[in-house]
Amino acid sequence: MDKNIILEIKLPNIPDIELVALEGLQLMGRCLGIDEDKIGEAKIIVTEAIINGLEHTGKESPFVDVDFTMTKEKLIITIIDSGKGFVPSEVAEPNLKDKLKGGNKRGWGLKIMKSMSDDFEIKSDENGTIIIITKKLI
Amino acid sequence: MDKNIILEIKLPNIPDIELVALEGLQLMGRCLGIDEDKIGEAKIIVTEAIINGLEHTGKESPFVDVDFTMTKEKLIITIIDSGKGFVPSEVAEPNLKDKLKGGNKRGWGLKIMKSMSDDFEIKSDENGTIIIITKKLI
Amino acid sequence: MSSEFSYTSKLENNILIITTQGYINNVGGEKIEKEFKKHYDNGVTNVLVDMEKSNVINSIGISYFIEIIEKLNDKNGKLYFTNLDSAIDKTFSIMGLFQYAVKVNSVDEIK
Amino acid sequence: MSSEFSYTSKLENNILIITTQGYINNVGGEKIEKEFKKHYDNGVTNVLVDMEKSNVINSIGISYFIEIIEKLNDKNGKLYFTNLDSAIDKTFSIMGLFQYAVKVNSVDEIK
Ligand SMILES: Nc1ncnc2c1ncn2[C@@H]1O[C@H](COP(=O)(O)OP(=O)(O)O)[C@@H](O)[C@H]1O
Ligand SMILES: Nc1ncnc2c1ncn2[C@@H]1O[C@H](COP(=O)(O)OP(=O)(O)O)[C@@H](O)[C@H]1O
Repeated sequence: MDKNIILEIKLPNIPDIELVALEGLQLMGRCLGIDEDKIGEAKIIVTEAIINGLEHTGKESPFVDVDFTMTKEKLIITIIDSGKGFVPSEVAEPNLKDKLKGGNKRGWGLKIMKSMSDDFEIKSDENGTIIIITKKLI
Repeated sequence: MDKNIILEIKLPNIPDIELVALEGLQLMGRCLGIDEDKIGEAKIIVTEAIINGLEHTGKESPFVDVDFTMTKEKLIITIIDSGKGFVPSEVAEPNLKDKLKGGNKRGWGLKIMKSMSDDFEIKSDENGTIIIITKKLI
Repeated sequence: MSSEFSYTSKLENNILIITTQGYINNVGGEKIEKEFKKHYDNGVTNVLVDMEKSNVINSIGISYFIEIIEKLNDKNGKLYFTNLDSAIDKTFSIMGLFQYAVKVNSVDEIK
Repeated sequence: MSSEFSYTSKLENNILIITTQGYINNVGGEKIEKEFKKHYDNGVTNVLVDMEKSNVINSIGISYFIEIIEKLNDKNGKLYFTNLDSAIDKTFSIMGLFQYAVKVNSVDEIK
């Protein structure tokens, strides 16, 4: 059977802590001989998901749970926060032309995550948000 | 009250995975403004504890649980494996002079961990080993 | 182990070259934009960012590049990138950044 | 992000200088010892390890330095270290390594 590597991390809300998860991706990828570019894309996805989670997670539990399951074929990423949740369909698609007309330049995380992943699922309610992402690695 | 940063990681048994925990220590230390040398010593301790855990943890659950709780004053490190355990008092103290007379050069991990930490506790039985270490950071 | 963000900058033929190192997060992005602004206020309108030593970035960091493009557009200036990591290149493409910014192999390609 | 272990080596006045980069784990330690052995078999008995770019190590990696000391002791040779990170320096002290190996600031201190 295909080798299955699992890493689970509960990240506190401190600057750059997403790098801990990225280090994990790097080492898991190295162990399985995954293409560097694929790991690079996975890192981008994971960075955005963790930043959102930490930005919105509850004050009572200022953590984000990060789980990776990696095989040679694919990576499954699960990111859980305990924030107030949101309605993904209500988030407007960002557009660079509009952003260049002044105002807030942010709002790219979800678009980047979706574009880079092969499957993208959000479950969000007032108790928090779970994002489950599949990224093919071959 | 003193700020308390907690990081929890469940590490799989793959090469160099201890670096994930070290990255966490680095970022926690940076957030709290801990002296680099103290973090360096904490990294040495944690590396040795994780390597032992992964070397001995059970085949059914090839993981090591790593928990850090850091304040400006101190770091508490907990490392748990599900191996067969050992009797710490039966482990001979390593001695460099003897090691230089041929034979196995290993056997330094426990000595290094103990020497570098301010409190060192092992609970070990046939279900696994828990190491709880306190390292002062000031 | 990750090093904190840092950068160096120099002017070459009135082109501002910013060479980054480490994670371009909110703090890194802001530092780049501040450095840019200093020179922009002195009339510099061509900016090259060399990212050879930055292979981690986030979308907040990137949003500062959009700030820079906005300002450069006002003056018919241009933002250039060199030595982009392939995943970062892809991210910029997804965002449409290359409609405004240009990839170059070296500063010599900027006339 | 952590780079995998690598090293370069050169001979200077019959002193073998090994400059390491990255994590000195079991694999890194073994590579250092192999490189050492090649030169040792050719009669080199003074070895300097420059660890400026290695600030992570484990006790298995260090055990290869003990191998090297053992071999050097047989020939009245010496192992030297330079640019030790302070926590690594402390670790070597705990193990008693400096009873046999010597810290230097540069290769010039080795006559
Ligand atoms: N985990 C989350 N919890 C709550 N709201 C979220 C979460 N992730 C995203 N959002 C909402 O979706 C919006 C768009 O997110 P994103 O595309 O990542 O851009 P940005 O975070 O820069 O605004 C956010 O502004 C926020 O309102
Ligand atoms: N987590 C553990 N589970 C079982 N045995 C252990 C564990 N940690 C240490 N030991 C035992 O203690 C011995 C000494 O460990 P250590 O000082 O770290 O040196 P080394 O691992 O290089 O032998 C090991 O050889 C092993 O028998």
